[in-house]
Amino acid sequence: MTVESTAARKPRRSSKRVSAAKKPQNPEPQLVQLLTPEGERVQHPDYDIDLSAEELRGLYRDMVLTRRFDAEATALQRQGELGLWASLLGQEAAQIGSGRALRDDDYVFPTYREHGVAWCRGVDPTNLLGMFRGVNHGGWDPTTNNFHLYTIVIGSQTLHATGYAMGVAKDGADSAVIAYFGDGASSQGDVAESFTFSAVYNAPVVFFCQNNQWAISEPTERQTRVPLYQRAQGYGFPGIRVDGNDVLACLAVTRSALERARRGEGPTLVEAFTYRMGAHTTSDDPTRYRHDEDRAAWEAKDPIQRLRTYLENEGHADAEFFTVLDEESDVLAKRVREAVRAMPDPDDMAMFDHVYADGHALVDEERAQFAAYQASFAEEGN
Amino acid sequence: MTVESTAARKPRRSSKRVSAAKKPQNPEPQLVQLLTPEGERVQHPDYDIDLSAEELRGLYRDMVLTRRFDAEATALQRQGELGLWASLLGQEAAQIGSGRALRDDDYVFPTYREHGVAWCRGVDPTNLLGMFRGVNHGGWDPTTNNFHLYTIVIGSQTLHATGYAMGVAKDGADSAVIAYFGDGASSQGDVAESFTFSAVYNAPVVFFCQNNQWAISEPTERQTRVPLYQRAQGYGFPGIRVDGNDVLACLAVTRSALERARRGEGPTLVEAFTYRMGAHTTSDDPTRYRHDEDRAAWEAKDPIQRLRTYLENEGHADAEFFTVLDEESDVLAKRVREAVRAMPDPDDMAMFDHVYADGHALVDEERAQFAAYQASFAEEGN
Amino acid sequence: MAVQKLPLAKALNESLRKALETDPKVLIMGEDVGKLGGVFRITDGLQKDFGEDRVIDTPLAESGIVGSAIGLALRGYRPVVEIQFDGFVFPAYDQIVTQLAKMHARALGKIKLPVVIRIPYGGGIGAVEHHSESPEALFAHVAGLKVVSPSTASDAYWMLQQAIQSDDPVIFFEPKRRYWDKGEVDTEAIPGPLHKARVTQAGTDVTLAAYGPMVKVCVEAAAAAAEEGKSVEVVDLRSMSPIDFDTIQTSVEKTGRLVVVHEAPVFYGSGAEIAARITERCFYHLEAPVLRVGGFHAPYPPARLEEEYLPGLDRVLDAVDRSLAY
Amino acid sequence: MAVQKLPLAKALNESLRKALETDPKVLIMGEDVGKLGGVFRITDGLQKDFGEDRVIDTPLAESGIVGSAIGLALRGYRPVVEIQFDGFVFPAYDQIVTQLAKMHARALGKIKLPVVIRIPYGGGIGAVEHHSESPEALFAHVAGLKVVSPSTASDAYWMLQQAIQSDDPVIFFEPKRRYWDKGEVDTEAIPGPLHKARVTQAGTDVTLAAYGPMVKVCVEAAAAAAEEGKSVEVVDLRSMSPIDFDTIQTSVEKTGRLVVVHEAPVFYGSGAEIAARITERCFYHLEAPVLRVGGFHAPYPPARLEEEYLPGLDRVLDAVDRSLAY
Ligand SMILES: Cc1ncc(C[n+]2csc(CCOP(=O)(O)OP(=O)(O)O)c2C)c(N)n1
Ligand SMILES: Cc1ncc(C[n+]2csc(CCOP(=O)(O)OP(=O)(O)O)c2C)c(N)n1
Ligand SMILES: [Mg+2]
Ligand SMILES: [Mg+2]
Repeated sequence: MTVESTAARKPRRSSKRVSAAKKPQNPEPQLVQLLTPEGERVQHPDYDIDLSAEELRGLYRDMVLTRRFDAEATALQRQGELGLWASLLGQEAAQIGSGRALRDDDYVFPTYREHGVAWCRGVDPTNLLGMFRGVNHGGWDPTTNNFHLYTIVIGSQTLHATGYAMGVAKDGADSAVIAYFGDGASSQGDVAESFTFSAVYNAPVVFFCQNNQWAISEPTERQTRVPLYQRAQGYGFPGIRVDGNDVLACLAVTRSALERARRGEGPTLVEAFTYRMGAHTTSDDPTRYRHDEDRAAWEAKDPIQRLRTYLENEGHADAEFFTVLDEESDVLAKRVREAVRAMPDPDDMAMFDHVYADGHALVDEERAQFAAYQASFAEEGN
Repeated sequence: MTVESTAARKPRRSSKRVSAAKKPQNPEPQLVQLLTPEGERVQHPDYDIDLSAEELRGLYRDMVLTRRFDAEATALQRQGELGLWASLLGQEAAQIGSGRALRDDDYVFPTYREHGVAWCRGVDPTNLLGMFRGVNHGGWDPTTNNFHLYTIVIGSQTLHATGYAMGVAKDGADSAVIAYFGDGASSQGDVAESFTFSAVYNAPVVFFCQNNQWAISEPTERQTRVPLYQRAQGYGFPGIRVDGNDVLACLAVTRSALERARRGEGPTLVEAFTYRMGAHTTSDDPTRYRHDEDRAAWEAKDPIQRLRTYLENEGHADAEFFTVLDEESDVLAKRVREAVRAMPDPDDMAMFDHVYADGHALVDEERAQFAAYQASFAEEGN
Repeated sequence: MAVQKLPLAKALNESLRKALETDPKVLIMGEDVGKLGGVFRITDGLQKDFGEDRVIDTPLAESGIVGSAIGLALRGYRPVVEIQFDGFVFPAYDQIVTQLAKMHARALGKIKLPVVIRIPYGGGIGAVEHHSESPEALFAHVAGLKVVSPSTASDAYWMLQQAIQSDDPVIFFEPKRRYWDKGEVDTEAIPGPLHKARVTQAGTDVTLAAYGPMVKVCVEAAAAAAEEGKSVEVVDLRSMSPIDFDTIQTSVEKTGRLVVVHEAPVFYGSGAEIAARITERCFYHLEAPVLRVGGFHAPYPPARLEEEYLPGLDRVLDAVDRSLAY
Repeated sequence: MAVQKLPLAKALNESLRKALETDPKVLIMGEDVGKLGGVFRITDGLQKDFGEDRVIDTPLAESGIVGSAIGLALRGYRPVVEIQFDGFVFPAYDQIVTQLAKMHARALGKIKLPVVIRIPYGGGIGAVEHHSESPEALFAHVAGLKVVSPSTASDAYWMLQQAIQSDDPVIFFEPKRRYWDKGEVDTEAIPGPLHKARVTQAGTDVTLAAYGPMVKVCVEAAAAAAEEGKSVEVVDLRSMSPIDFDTIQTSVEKTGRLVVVHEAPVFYGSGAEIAARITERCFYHLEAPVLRVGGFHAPYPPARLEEEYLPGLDRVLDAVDRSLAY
């Protein structure tokens, strides 16, 4: 089954509230694109989207605030407030586009870089910083926003997503599940097994691969010799490559994949083709392994700039909108900064908490011993 | 890249020493077949083979002797001489066809069922029985016949084969490597990782999947919803499905894949579509999960019978050939029976041998302690 | 009738049946658990009665099985996973150690992982490689997991019930060579705590501590020793994480001597943990060092050697004698 | 110049360089080991000098890395595999335990598996989850593997040479928080045996046994104790499988007291094995039970808690005092 034939089944909405695409000019036919790097709306035979000016401004706002939050986090790491930060710079469209395609009852399994998706889910950005500051391993309740904790071991979460989706299907719900992973992760056996399980059980899950072309220092050629979206076909479900810097295309393609899942047609692999503009994390030094030219070429494809051009050209946003948004960004940054600085260290005893739900004799014993040991210093006045 | 385009590059040999195919009549276009269940030679646009009568008789002999050996092993298990046996009944063509495509310098990584391939490699059949009798975990030197030990943990050996093939390429040799695995194994993450590694490093390895349609009690639908040969494409190398009960097609397709590997064009996945005629092992009871009708349908596709029909129809073998072969079978069976019965139990102390190549203080200590402990009974006259 | 005499395997089967009946969220997952009923028939008849939706034949991929079970648990299910043999749990080890064990803590308690992983373990059935191992220490070392093993049909029934009811991940090691041993099961009993050891046999001279398949050997050893006038106490540990050190301590304070017996290799095995901790707790009570009887530091040998490899009656008695000789 | 003062990380780098120079069959494999030189720069410059064919960036799949390394070893190569962090070794655990460890024995000695798996391990660097673990016991329990860990730059250099030369699979645990500690390395020395412990510091009252990152802490503890008039002997074990019990025994026969220190959780950790065996060997010499200082039975905590979690000077001294109090 090809992607195209599947997508074709999707009812097409013909009314365009916002300006229709000017002319098709997709340089790579495999790549779904609705907004060119130059900010021009183009059409795709199988995917379209129909958004109000307000919705478009909303996507723009999401991307800008996410980027600003991300930059602030990077700065906080430089200032020593965080131990580490994994920036999403350049991947805002992939994350906001896919994140905004989700319904509240859908469930998200992120990697460690999905700050934009977290934003869409309503997770307070400061909560994301706890693990990078070293005060916890995950600072939010996954069930509140249906947004699972960040998973660090590469690829593991794709199986959790698959199992969760199997559960959704068992429940007879029409929710969908989305699993994020990277181009590097595509090599992990767990990801392959999640393809097998989801296909065999026809689980309502969307595999969203952000191919940012790097796994730390390794280019995608170290993981595959064909485009990653093609991986899905051999497992019996569609794969589709979308311009990961085009928020409209990411939204449209993810929405279509989610609808497919809801209809009981099983998994889809979406490969969002994008670029990691920054270092892998703040610990990384990309000058050792990649050239500045690549980065420069991708700067021209910036996801935020192209939507801004479009908004401005079409008159969907006025100067005030951008000014207000700048202020809003500053407020967000300030709030995050202050919240992180105020974030208390956990209590020493916290390491004994939640090791088990039903308790464990040894943990109790060790907690008591450690408390007594700590207390002995207090007594000595140390 | 499709299988067809690759195969087409192979120089075609036009001289047919033996009868040419009569008429193309392949029921399933995806399935490479050169000899129908009725024993008729058919042509395939991309694969052909050109064998002398002697070679054809050789393949027939291999299959018959393998089957006889296998039957004898099953009998020996029933008689209590073996703890377990994994019969290859029905898979003789897949194993002899692929096994006879190999050169001496090629290297084989089998599962636990490749008795026919072992036969082709010149491994003494009685050596295969040691592990099933419980006297060792592998009774042959893998380097003598370039035939690795049986691997029981499903799928693991596909990675060993990949690594070995990477080594072959590093050495600049034009040998190839073949990894056997089953339809069930196709779900293991290790198999997927071996696809990734072999594709990325362009390793000269052929993945030979015997899809016998069952993984113990689970039909192939529990592992995949599309034919398994298609799995390869998403990893960037060709996959091809061959009639696994057609020894000529298995030989032709494997040979072509091996040549591709030798030419430095990387891995190929061959799916030999066949049927496990017996139980999974002698411990298994297939009546619990599958119907006799299926088996009956596959009996009509028997790999040995179809070649016999062809040999007889074409006059490539006379009655004497079959009589002599029957006698040879009896001799083989007798030799195996006697060898197994004579197979000594290992020495008690053998369990301490070869745990390490360079020794280990604890093993030495435990060996000495156990020897002293054993000796204490001798002293007591126990 | 509440009290039945059942083989251990059947007790497990009945326990799974009860769990499926009682809680619609309980699922059975694994290779061949459906029509075949598992290679040991522990899930026999369950798919027939509860359907493919609750008793699920999985693809042949252990990481996938445990990983998807985690996802199902996050969705509110209580998966009971079968690993076909001890030696095949390792492809799932990463999911067990890095995800299943740690996710509750990672989420600061906000999510629970009620997943049971059943593993038939141990030797003595004449099997080929990878079918006879005892990897319990590799799980007990990992915080976040609980590790138990029943030795009787009754414990098999009840401990599995309790494991399924537990909100923590439990690695449930089944003594496969005792599957066919019969014992009385009272399905209306009120079971004791899951992680409490039991004094199976009272004695005064030496304590034998064991779990799973070795309990029977120890009980037999106690009987043999009794004939020689030695009074041996046998403690069935039942749980390898947590370990009920109090019960062992009480016994050792009485006997002054302890021998720990397990099939797993001695080196870094559970006997080491017990020896270390009991020595600390009972330093002034011990008349002899804690001795350990177990597997050698070697791969589990081919079947024709397993009788020598496995700790049997004689090796246990030898250790009892050595302990008493101090 | 044969004697240089090098950071431990650089000593490893030099050792790998030497191995690549000396033996054309030596290969380096792992994630980011090429241009980046590894996240800790242990392989810095090696790909540049020895080429992509010998220093191999691999796909992001640890099972694949170890599994293909096994295949390369079967072809006659000597792969030195880098696992990026301790917590990421588990996807490879199956290949390590069921294949790498057992294949030599399975083949009755006919094939050899000279594979080294380098794992930066332990905490103290303020990292996120899975980057600070000490899983050595999970390997040492497995027959067929050797497990070592250097504590100094010199040992790093020489033990890695020896591990690569060994025909057995060696799990080589690198104390990542000591990577930047400098020490003298004599590249022309004749090293002692790989699996022999070393008395780092002589003493008479208590023995401290440790390895890898905790040796430094123990040496500091010995110095602090000396100020209080306590004479502490420190044994650097260097090898966790095999363990050089003779050296520990000799020390304990002198001091009568032993404290084992490691970062890994105490429960089922290497301290348990050492306590059990040394108690057996030195039953009449021990004035106090063997005490253990190590990690708690909890997942490695977030960075802001690691100072409390990790056994530091005070906890070691506390154990020394408790031992002496017997
Ligand atoms: C199993 C495992 N191995 C190694 C790592 C170390 N590591 C963290 S991120 C990363 C690269 C991931 O690349 P990709 O999947 O492309 O995601 P990206 O970071 O580009 O978003 C690696 C190797 C890990 N976290 N888990
Ligand atoms: C990792 C692992 N899991 C489970 C098993 C138990 N097991 C042995 S054979 C088998 C089925 C294999 O099916 P398939 O790959 O189709 O090969 P076939 O037996 O049909 O030749 C299973 C589940 C195993 N050997 N290894
Ligand atoms: Mg990436
Ligand atoms: Mg099969």
